[in-house]
Amino acid sequence: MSLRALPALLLRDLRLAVRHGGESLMPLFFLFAVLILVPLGVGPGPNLLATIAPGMIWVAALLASLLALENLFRPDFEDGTLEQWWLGHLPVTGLVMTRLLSHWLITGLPVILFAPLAAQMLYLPDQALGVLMLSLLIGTPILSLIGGLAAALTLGTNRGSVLLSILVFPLVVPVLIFATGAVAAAADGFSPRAHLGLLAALLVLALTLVPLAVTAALRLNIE
Amino acid sequence: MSLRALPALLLRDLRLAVRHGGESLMPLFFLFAVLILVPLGVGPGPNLLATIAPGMIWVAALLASLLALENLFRPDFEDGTLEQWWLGHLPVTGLVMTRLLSHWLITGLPVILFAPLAAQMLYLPDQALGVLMLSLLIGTPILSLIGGLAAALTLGTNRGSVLLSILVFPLVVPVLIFATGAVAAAADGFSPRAHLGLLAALLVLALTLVPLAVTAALRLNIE
Amino acid sequence: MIWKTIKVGFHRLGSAPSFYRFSTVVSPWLWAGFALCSVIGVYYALYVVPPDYQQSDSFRILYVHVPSAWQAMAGYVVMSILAAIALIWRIRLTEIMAMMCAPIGAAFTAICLATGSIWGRPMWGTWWEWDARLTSMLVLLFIYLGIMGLYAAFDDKRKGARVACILVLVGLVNIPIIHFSVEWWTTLHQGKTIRIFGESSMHYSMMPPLIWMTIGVKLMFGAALLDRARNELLTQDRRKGWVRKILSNKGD
Amino acid sequence: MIPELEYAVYVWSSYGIFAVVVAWQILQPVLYRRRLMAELREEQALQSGEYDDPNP
Amino acid sequence: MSLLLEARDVTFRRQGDRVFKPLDVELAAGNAVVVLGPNGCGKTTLLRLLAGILQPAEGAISRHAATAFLGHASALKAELTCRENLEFLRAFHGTPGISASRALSRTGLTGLGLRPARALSAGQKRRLGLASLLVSPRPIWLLDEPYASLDDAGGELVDELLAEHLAEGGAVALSTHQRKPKLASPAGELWVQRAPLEEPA
Amino acid sequence: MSLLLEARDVTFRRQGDRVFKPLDVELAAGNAVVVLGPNGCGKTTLLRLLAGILQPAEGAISRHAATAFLGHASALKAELTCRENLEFLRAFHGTPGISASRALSRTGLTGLGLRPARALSAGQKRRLGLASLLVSPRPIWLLDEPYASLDDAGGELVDELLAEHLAEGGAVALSTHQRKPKLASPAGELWVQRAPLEEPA
Ligand code: HEM
Ligand SMILES: Nc1ncnc2c1ncn2[C@@H]1O[C@H](COP(=O)(O)OP(=O)(O)OP(=O)(O)O)[C@@H](O)[C@H]1O
Ligand SMILES: Nc1ncnc2c1ncn2[C@@H]1O[C@H](COP(=O)(O)OP(=O)(O)OP(=O)(O)O)[C@@H](O)[C@H]1O
Ligand SMILES: [Mg+2]
Ligand SMILES: [Mg+2]
Repeated sequence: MSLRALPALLLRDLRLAVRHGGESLMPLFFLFAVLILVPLGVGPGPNLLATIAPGMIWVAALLASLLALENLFRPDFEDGTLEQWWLGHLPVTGLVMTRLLSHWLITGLPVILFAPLAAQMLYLPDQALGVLMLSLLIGTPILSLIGGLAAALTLGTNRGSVLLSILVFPLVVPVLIFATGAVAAAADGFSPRAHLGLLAALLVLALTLVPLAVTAALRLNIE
Repeated sequence: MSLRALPALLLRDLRLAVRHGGESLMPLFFLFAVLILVPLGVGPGPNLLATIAPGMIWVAALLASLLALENLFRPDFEDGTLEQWWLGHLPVTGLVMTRLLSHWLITGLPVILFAPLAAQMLYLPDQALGVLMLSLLIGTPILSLIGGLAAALTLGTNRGSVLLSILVFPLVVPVLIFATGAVAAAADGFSPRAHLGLLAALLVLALTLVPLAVTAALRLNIE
Repeated sequence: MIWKTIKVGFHRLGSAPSFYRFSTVVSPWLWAGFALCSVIGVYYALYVVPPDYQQSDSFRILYVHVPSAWQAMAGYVVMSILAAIALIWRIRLTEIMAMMCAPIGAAFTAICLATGSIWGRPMWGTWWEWDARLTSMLVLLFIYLGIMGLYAAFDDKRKGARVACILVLVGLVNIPIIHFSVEWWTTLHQGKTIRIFGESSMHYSMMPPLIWMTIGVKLMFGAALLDRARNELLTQDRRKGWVRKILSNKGD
Repeated sequence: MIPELEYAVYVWSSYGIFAVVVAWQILQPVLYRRRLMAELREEQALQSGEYDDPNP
Repeated sequence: MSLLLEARDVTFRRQGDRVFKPLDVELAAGNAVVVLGPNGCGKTTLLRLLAGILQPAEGAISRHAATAFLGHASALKAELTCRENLEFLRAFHGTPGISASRALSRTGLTGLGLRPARALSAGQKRRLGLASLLVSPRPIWLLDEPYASLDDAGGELVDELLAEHLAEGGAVALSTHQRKPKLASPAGELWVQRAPLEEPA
Repeated sequence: MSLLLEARDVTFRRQGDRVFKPLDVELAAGNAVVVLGPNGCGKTTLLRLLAGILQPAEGAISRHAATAFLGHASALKAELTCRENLEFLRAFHGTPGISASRALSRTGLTGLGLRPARALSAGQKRRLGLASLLVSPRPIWLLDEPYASLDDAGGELVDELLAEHLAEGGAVALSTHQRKPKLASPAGELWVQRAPLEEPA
């Protein structure tokens, strides 16, 4: 079982994301849509914007992650690429983790990289920026993991997206609450430790459980 | 050229949306995501919420509309259903308008129907609710029309979603500005006439031009 | 009848090698004309015209702002005409020329937006405001960019050009909106003050540089258009014999 | 030589932007043409009439 | 014999180059034409041109009757059941023919009416495509590789359907590779040839 | 002759019902088996079982070598070029064979390396699928209707590839309808039969 398949898959996924474009720029697009639309709709008061900034940036990250989920396994499922994973000579759980990694690289990372700019534009207080970045760094992989599980579970049904949203939403809300809670605490001068610790625990939990669950779900749905 | 194709198409589109689920619940999902997340991020001060309410509801409508665009023509394009439109015995522009209508029914209408609830939850002043509904009623069809045009134009490219957003976004931002402007005016006790008039003019313009342009764009892209 | 003439004319000129020769000869003259007009225009604009009694010297921005604004819009109209011809008669040359109008028009739109914004700072105290004229001009820039992006996204350039031509024609509705926005809605932006024909509310001494610059910008548009169209033709026909022949004939 | 206008920064930056953008409109076709010609000549030198598959 | 479809000197261009050498096609009532040629020569492109899906770059096509086109993708919605698919197409094309149930049984799909189209085998999908021709009768049939993925019984089914359609005054053009239609009066053959690169004058 | 793949009494169940009557399959090095049966009898299902994509509801399968499976959908990415597709598969399956360029020219796709897979004709797509077998050699080939949509030259190409693969000690199981492989030593035949509905005891 050679591990060379993993970098090959990662490279191809990223190349497809760049080529297809949609996925690779969507997160940034959402971030900027939020950055532009919210002040437009809300009015440009710095105080107002500052209070809603973490929530808005997190909503952008969530939307970006959610949006790319339909494309996480379905195209491969439909064009017969996914069934090639089970021919026996490939490390399937490794492939699953690679795929989830590429999902995070495409949807999570850009939001993290552009978060400082977004924070600036929404007048987020400086002392909260570090915590915002940290919360995104811990939290967005959780989004990718939970979303990946939902995508794998709903692959075989034709009722994909609703079920997917219904599955994802309750799992994701706590992440969002802890993350924005951490940023709000930091902005108000309190310690964000407790919130971030909770987030980190969630991440560890998801990292250990999800890849196996996804593998099993895919295996079942491919039939 | 029989017009019986149009109700048949509309029925099938709605049935697919219900069956597939994703599209039909996405708008509400966004609306409630916004309704739940924004107060979480902002804190539940009625005044603050009231000022951002129209902007938030409109952003939800916009995102819902945008999200469903990738599925407006592409599945039909890929499974060969779309090329059946051009066999010569079907009223293609009528089909296009039917498809756009179903997009609006799926993405615009639910937001309108749930806007009163959302307005209540965000403490929007009562005198602004009517104008909000009116702005949604005039504005969301414009979103569907413009989005449909962008979807049709980008159908043949392999760079679907980014290009689509780039085409849609600048055209849609004015709609958002005028619509939220109208609601803000009403909330402050001024007349929203001017803004709503502008919106209505945009709608009439889009209604006359877009179906023809979409037909032409599809025709070319099908090659 | 007249349509037929246009069609035949385009077809005759539209043969790739003959357009290539035509543009090679004509474009340098257009560039020369542009250089002349703009040198005269800028000299008048900065040295000769007296300061405005209201706006002092800041009004000199007008001589780049207004010609660029006009050309951004005129360029769009030209592009639309070419696009209509391309869609009706499927003449390749007009497809290419229409597509090549977009980057040039976008450049002038950008100049107009940038200079307008710079001018707005001292005059209105703000760089930007969401008023109808400004918004519609920004939309024009995005339409130009959208056309360029759409054209670039197709493997088959002819198909891409025709699809983008549809967008060109749809976007045409924005042009009257830009022009009449100051009359239809109350805006920050100044109303119609300049008339080439009839009574202009602008002082006559301020007119000459505007005219020079306007003509110069138009010549430049034509020159850049010919250059770009020629390049695009070469790119599309790179595998064809006539391009190979040009390659071996000239050292270039 | 350069007039010391009131609002000089605004006026000069406007003219500067104009000059830069126009210069790009002149240069872009020239540069593009040069690159294209080089590419074509290379292609011709390779004498591969078809543009693909160096070693079948 | 009335002419249902007539094409003169048609060809299509991709990226400005002809796909195949210009061709004449005539389909009269009761006539069948087999479109032949190696992979990638342009058979599918020709059939799509004749159907009106593509517009010819050169030449002219006139169709004097309603047209049905069955491509590689059979224009079926994977999420809908076989019956729903057929019922939609029956209403959509405006000329209702036999009922969905009868079309299903005619094409050997009895009992699969409630199955989503996604869960059909390759051959069953092709059969459902054939059924969609029956629920909405149109005189001109343009079929792209109708025999592909079908078993022997399926091939005979296609031949029978063709014979019936021709007997009713319809016309057929179909592309095929391995199996040719076995009909009472042999079908005309049309060879599609790739076009060489052109030079401007 | 070593046994590469062995299946005993395998079948698959959908919604609790057997898809086909339990079967034995043996693939030895140098052996070819043709899987036959009418549409919907379960040929594709059987091949996917043998490949390990599906897990048998009954019986046992043991594979003693790396496996390649080529289905109706050729596992190609429409947005990538032919060459990129092949290069990915070459790296992905971990056993690099001949280069992408040589595979392209071997399958008659010379000159299409830079074309996105989406813009291929039906037969060209199938050929690209065949090329993907060559860039990553694996002893067991499981091919679902490899002849479909191919022209005569394409059919001969498949036969040649099969002969070479068998000569190198590989094994093949393939399903087919119209054309059967023409090989030096005739291939074994395996008829798949639908299972009757079971009644609880
Ligand atoms: C970003 C900001 C601005 C934009 C996008 C903009 C855009 C335009 C456009 C599109 C035109 C041509 C209108 C037509 O002929 O239909 C125009 C003309 C003009 N602009 Fe601006 N402008 C901006 C700022 C300003 C400012 C700050 C001033 C001066 C206070 C100004 C003064 C003028 C004048 C005097 C004309 C000529 C009006 C006429 O046609 O009679 N603009 N501008
Ligand atoms: N979307 C496309 N873009 C560019 N080229 C294409 C596209 N579709 C097909 N082609 C090319 O056009 C030519 C004709 O294709 P077409 O599908 O008509 O062939 P065909 O005769 O049907 O072949 P087959 O027997 O393999 O089905 C082929 O060389 C193919 O590569
Ligand atoms: N996803 C699915 N869900 C339910 N039933 C299915 C599914 N896929 C196939 N079937 C059914 O299982 C049976 C076997 O299908 P399979 O695809 O193996 O047939 P096949 O022998 O390959 O037929 P063909 O010659 O048409 O390709 C068929 O009756 C089919 O309807
Ligand atoms: Mg074909
Ligand atoms: Mg099968």
